[in-house]
Amino acid sequence: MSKQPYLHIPRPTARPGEAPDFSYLNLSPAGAVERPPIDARAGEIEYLALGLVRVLDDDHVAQGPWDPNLDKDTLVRALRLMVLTRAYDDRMQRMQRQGKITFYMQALGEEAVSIGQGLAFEDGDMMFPAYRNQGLYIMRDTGLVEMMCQCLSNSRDMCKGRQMPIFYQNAKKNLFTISGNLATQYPHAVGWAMGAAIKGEPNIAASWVGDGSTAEADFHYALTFAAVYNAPVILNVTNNQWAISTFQGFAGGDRRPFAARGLGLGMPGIRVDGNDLLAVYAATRWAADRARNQGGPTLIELVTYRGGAHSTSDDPSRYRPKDEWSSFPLGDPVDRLKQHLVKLGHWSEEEQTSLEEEMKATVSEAWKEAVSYGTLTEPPFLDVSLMFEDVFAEMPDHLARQREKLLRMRGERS
Amino acid sequence: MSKQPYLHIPRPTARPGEAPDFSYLNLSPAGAVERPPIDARAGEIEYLALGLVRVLDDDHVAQGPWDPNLDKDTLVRALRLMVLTRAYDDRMQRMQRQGKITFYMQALGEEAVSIGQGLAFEDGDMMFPAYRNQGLYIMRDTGLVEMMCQCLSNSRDMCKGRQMPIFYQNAKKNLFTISGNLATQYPHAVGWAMGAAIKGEPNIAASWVGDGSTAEADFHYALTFAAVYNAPVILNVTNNQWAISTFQGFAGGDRRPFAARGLGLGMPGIRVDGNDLLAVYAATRWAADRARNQGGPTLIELVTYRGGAHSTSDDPSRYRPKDEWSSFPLGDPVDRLKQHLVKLGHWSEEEQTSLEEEMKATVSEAWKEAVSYGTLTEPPFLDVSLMFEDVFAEMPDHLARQREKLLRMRGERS
Amino acid sequence: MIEAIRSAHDVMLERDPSVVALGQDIGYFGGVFRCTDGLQEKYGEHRVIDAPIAEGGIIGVAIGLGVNGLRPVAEIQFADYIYPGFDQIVSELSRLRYRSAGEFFSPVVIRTPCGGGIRGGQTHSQSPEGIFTHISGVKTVMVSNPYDAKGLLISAIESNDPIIFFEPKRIYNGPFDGDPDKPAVSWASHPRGEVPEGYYTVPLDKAEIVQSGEDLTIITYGTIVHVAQAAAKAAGVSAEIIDVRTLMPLDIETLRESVNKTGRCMVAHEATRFCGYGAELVATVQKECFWHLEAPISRVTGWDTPYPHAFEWEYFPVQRRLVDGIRKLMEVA
Amino acid sequence: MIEAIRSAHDVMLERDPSVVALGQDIGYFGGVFRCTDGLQEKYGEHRVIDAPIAEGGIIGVAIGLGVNGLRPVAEIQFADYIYPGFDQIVSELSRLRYRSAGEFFSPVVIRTPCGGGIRGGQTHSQSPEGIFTHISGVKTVMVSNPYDAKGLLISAIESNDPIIFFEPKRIYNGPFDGDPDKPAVSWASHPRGEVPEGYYTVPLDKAEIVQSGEDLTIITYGTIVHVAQAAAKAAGVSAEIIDVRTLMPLDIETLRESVNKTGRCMVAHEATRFCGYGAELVATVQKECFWHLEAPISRVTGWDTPYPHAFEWEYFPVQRRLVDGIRKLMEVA
Ligand SMILES: Cc1ncc(C[n+]2csc(CCOP(=O)(O)OP(=O)(O)O)c2C)c(N)n1
Ligand SMILES: Cc1ncc(C[n+]2csc(CCOP(=O)(O)OP(=O)(O)O)c2C)c(N)n1
Ligand SMILES: [Mg+2]
Ligand SMILES: [Mg+2]
Repeated sequence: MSKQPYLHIPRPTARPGEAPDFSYLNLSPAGAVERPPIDARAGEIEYLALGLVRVLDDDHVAQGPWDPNLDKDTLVRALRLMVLTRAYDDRMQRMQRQGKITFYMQALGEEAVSIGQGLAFEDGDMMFPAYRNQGLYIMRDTGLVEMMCQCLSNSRDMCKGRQMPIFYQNAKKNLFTISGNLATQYPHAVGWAMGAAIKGEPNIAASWVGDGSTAEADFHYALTFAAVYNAPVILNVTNNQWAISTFQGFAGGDRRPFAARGLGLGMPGIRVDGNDLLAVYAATRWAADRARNQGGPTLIELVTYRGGAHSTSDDPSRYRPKDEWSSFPLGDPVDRLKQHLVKLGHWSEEEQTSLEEEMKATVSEAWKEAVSYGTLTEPPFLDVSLMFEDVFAEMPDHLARQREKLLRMRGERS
Repeated sequence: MSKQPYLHIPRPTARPGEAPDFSYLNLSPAGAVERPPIDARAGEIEYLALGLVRVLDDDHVAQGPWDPNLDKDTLVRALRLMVLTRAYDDRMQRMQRQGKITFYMQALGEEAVSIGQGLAFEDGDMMFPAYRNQGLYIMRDTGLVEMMCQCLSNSRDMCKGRQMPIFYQNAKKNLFTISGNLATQYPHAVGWAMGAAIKGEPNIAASWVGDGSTAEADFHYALTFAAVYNAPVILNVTNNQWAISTFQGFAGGDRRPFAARGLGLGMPGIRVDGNDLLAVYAATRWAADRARNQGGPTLIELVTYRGGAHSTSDDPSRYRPKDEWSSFPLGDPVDRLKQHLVKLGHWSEEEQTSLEEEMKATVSEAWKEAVSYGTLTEPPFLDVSLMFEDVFAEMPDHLARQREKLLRMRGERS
Repeated sequence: MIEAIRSAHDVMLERDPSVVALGQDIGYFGGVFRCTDGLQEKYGEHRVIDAPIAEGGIIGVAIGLGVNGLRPVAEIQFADYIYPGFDQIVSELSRLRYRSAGEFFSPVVIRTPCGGGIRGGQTHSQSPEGIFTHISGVKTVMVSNPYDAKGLLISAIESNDPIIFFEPKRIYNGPFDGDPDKPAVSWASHPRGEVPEGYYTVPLDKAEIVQSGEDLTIITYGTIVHVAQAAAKAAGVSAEIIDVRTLMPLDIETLRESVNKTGRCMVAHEATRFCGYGAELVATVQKECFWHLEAPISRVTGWDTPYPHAFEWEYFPVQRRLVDGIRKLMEVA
Repeated sequence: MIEAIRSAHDVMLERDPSVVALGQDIGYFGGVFRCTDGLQEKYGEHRVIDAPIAEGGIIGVAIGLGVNGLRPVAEIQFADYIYPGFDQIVSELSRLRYRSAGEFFSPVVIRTPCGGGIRGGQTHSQSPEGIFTHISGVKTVMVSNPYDAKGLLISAIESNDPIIFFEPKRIYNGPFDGDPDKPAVSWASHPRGEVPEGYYTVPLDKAEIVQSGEDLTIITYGTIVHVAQAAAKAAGVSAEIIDVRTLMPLDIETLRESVNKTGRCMVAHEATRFCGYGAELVATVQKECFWHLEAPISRVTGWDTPYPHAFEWEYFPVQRRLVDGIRKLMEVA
């Protein structure tokens, strides 16, 4: 016995007032990580969890075996969707500040996750998103107005007033309802995927959690069941370095990448540059193809950075350097894709400026329409008796009586 | 898309009526696995989780770098404790069959786990056992009579009648109370170890779960917290191949060893021949030394076989070949240690026979004494008012009233 | 009752290809209580699925199966082990339909053996129904006989609402009249012990008047239904005994009518008393029947302690305790 | 009330080196509600510990810390997120002392903000106290003002029993009289808003008569204490208002005396009604005070639905609903 007992407490590399320091991030150069065939054995591809799959190099040129060779239209579509997501976030964040909505969460800096991954799935694949995956709802055409109405809890709210802002759903487009409880959607995705396999249907499922949420039980359950039944599911960890005020080390991220969490169960992991849309797309596509061919589950870690506050209730300047994001070595996903398109000769700064204007206008227009359906304080309002519906498939007597009571008290029934 | 979607359901290699088949077990020869220094970096010793640390070879000779070089006295002590555990189990199992106790669980075939590991700890180290670790209670001198009285729920029951048989505790000897809920003790051990580190005390903690129990949330919590805080704790998985009727594949064991479960968190794992007392001791000692020197947690998988039924409520002939145990390639831990001692010239078959007789007699004697303190059906009984004590530190009014009521009804109070 | 539950599975697995069962040891082995015996062999390992030992995972995965159009019947091996799945039940299963305004739901049935009387000690004896009946969005059932068990389980599997389905393990093999000294009896001679072979249902929103009477009303469910019948007989009173069956939603009408008639009411259950389900029964009855009550509503329940192994029969609301309760209630002038 | 809670931590971290706090974001950041602001800086990162996002892990590890002689104060960021830790609370924390006949126990306090009224929607508004009060072996507290919050939290930390400590977040920054249209007020002018600096305790087994009265008794706790006071005033009745404070064990004497005096009783809480804590209050009071009751005991509570974002004030038992309830109760002849 020699060393003094001592409890290790993880510490981020920089706190407010200190210089940002991302030296802890293990980066591979673009193109450096091999791309195995989709039927490679799990034991042979552990390197995918430890390196960093990147396609775009520092000069914004696509490199190496993971280059998905997307055509111009797809690349431009991706850029448009990312810019739209950012414009939407920006507007909603400001609307919260103005008191029009009660709460908001941006995906600032993480847009390539939802858009890049979303593009890699088939329409029939079922998504179980986390709260920072608004991009998935946007790209599957949920409609900005519908999404805004949800945030407004107004007369057209898809949730009928029952959820806080940002907890969208879209059953028609195979987008599950978002939960306020972290990670609970993970086993749902595995169960859904098991169901598809039981029924012999070719669709796969995907779900997302944040780095911090990997500590929850549902993360473990999902990985275990996915591995045991070889379920056709993609489980994603959006590692944006922070979980409110705690950095990813509090979920064990400073010892081993999150992508490695399934290795002990024989589940392949891929660690991807989450701000490189091409890499995100390519890794997801690889995992999707694998899942569709009885290859089972894959855990994908998307290395990115939470550019904004955790939510409108948060103040990150209390716990991290103000300029941390601008030092993040993987940059800004929107900017990187734009630069790539420019490099390819498909795009210009002018086009970018007008795209941003266009998206801003689109969002503004949608907002105008959305508020015309009411806000929490301006009519038209949702019918209050909706409060008692959908607790069960049919309303039991006790709820009908409670509804009567409330309506009577409000003078809406005699 | 080529392959037909299909849900994989794990299947054991043999069912009743089929020939046992342990080809799935990945075995290293004795002495084959390297022994790293205790301060080796986690990333450099992943091989420990994948191989199989063995010391005793097929000729019962100790081999290789893990040989702990235990002296004769220690080896004989270990043998005595294993034989005693087996004799105790045998008697209690029969007493259950005769209706003297309501339930029992044997550790048949797994005795080297508790005894081999138990020998590797210091007295001040805190144990958080599972229900098949009776050997730990035996070796830390809980007293057979005390243990039997617990199983009998009699007037001397350490639990005051509150637990089913086998749920022992022994605070004085640093043995935690066993829970009926699987795996719940795992985070307790981590918390206890964190507490020791916070206080600057040199003791470490250890806990055990079965292969099947690794699927529980508490397994994940424990590994996560242990890794994040680098807690001085040893987390053990007793892989006895079965969890009631489901084989270890239903916990993901047919893809990767359980010892590998922490690798994705940067926690070293050691896979050990659980029926080789020398290997069990050596691996545990290595992990304990590491933990005591700020090396943090280790996950140890003990590969063994559940020789008996899951419990007295179980009938394994319904789900596994009757002769599976006798084909288990790692043999019987008692026999192997005996053979080793014989090989060393320290022991003989005659001594073994008389040891077995002696232990049987010891157990018989203890049983006679234990039943003299009553059984569930024979006095002396525990005072029924004990039912209302220890719910809280002091009895609140409502429990005092309930106690009064019961006693009044039983005519014990006026 | 085991055979009735097995039969309900069998009928539904046969009728509806979307029904799947999952749980620990329920597949090849047929369940530790044998409630799914032979069903994996009959329907295949994709319909009757052995699961990892992870209650939260079983329920979480069942939700996902349900969202994908299947009808999962999940077994939790003992009600005492349902707690690791509590978050998935409360935060997800019970809330999906509401929070998504009906776009999503998952018709999961969670079956689990509950209650004591089998020397299971504190971790194999609990009756946690009162925790679930407080959760909006999930229905809770506790059965008391084979006929109901099968009919209610079929209704539960067909329901589009999530349901927690409690099976008192003490009466798996026969009714229990609350006298532990008497020899065990089988279901054979019980009027509800006989179970029709095929498909039938028992409604999920109706209490059952097990026997009608004039002197007092005993409201109960599960094992205690049988204890109450024996106790009423022993006490020599004309008791109206109500088996609540579906605890949430509660069939208030049946309770109200009965207590308004008898003027006296005793509530009995095996679970601990404080904040147990009985508290809601009392609160409801006192509100609905206040002007008819001739005595305070009394409760006979398990004590507010864990279920102790040695004192099983001192803990359990045995016949004698119910008789005592009935006498006291009848004494009130 | 935030400052009161912070101060209770501060006092106890100072007095007793075995006290440690742990929870998500409570360390460097000082907690999302700032209840531990500055304490990590003052006492070090081994005393005020940031934890992974794993409620079950936090509670499980806290139990282990407690078994090793520490006094852990665990924060669950929102009561809505306590469910993943439910198994550790029910099966371990509450049962350790009992099952080991007193050889082991773990004096964990679990603090958690509860209740609605801050537009938190269904996952930041729940009041799950009724689930915990049913569990034998754990005590449950809900505070209603800064003075009590500090005194009760200190008592809880000193107690050798495990305690679930609910803090209604709506009144973190000031009392709330149940009229959402009025501007928010601070604690400054409230008689219990002032908190003494150092160590003091409030007992863990006594309800508090907040105001005495003659016409009826209102039994409540948490935020609704303030709503009840305003409602009684608005209804122009002389109400005796009881703040239960410690929900389990319940101070029955105080309730009995009051209701026997007034003859009328209303129970009010924010949680859903069915099988909520109010059911136990009703059941207890009807039993204890039956012969003095002039009207059925009524309950004013949250509805039996999840807490909807848009209808927050239709769900919440607002002043108007309590006034209505009081009037109806007084009308009964
Ligand atoms: C079960 C549960 N515990 C705690 C919270 C409170 N909470 C909301 S977001 C959050 C941080 C999540 O961090 P991470 O998983 O990294 O996701 P990110 O916000 O970075 O996208 C916490 C603790 C919650 N919503 N649910
Ligand atoms: C939380 C919980 N779930 C289920 C059970 C029922 N059960 C008791 S032992 C057991 C199997 C455990 O298998 P394993 O972990 O491999 O341990 P072993 O019995 O093989 O030693 C099960 C499912 C339980 N006791 N606790
Ligand atoms: Mg994050
Ligand atoms: Mg096992």
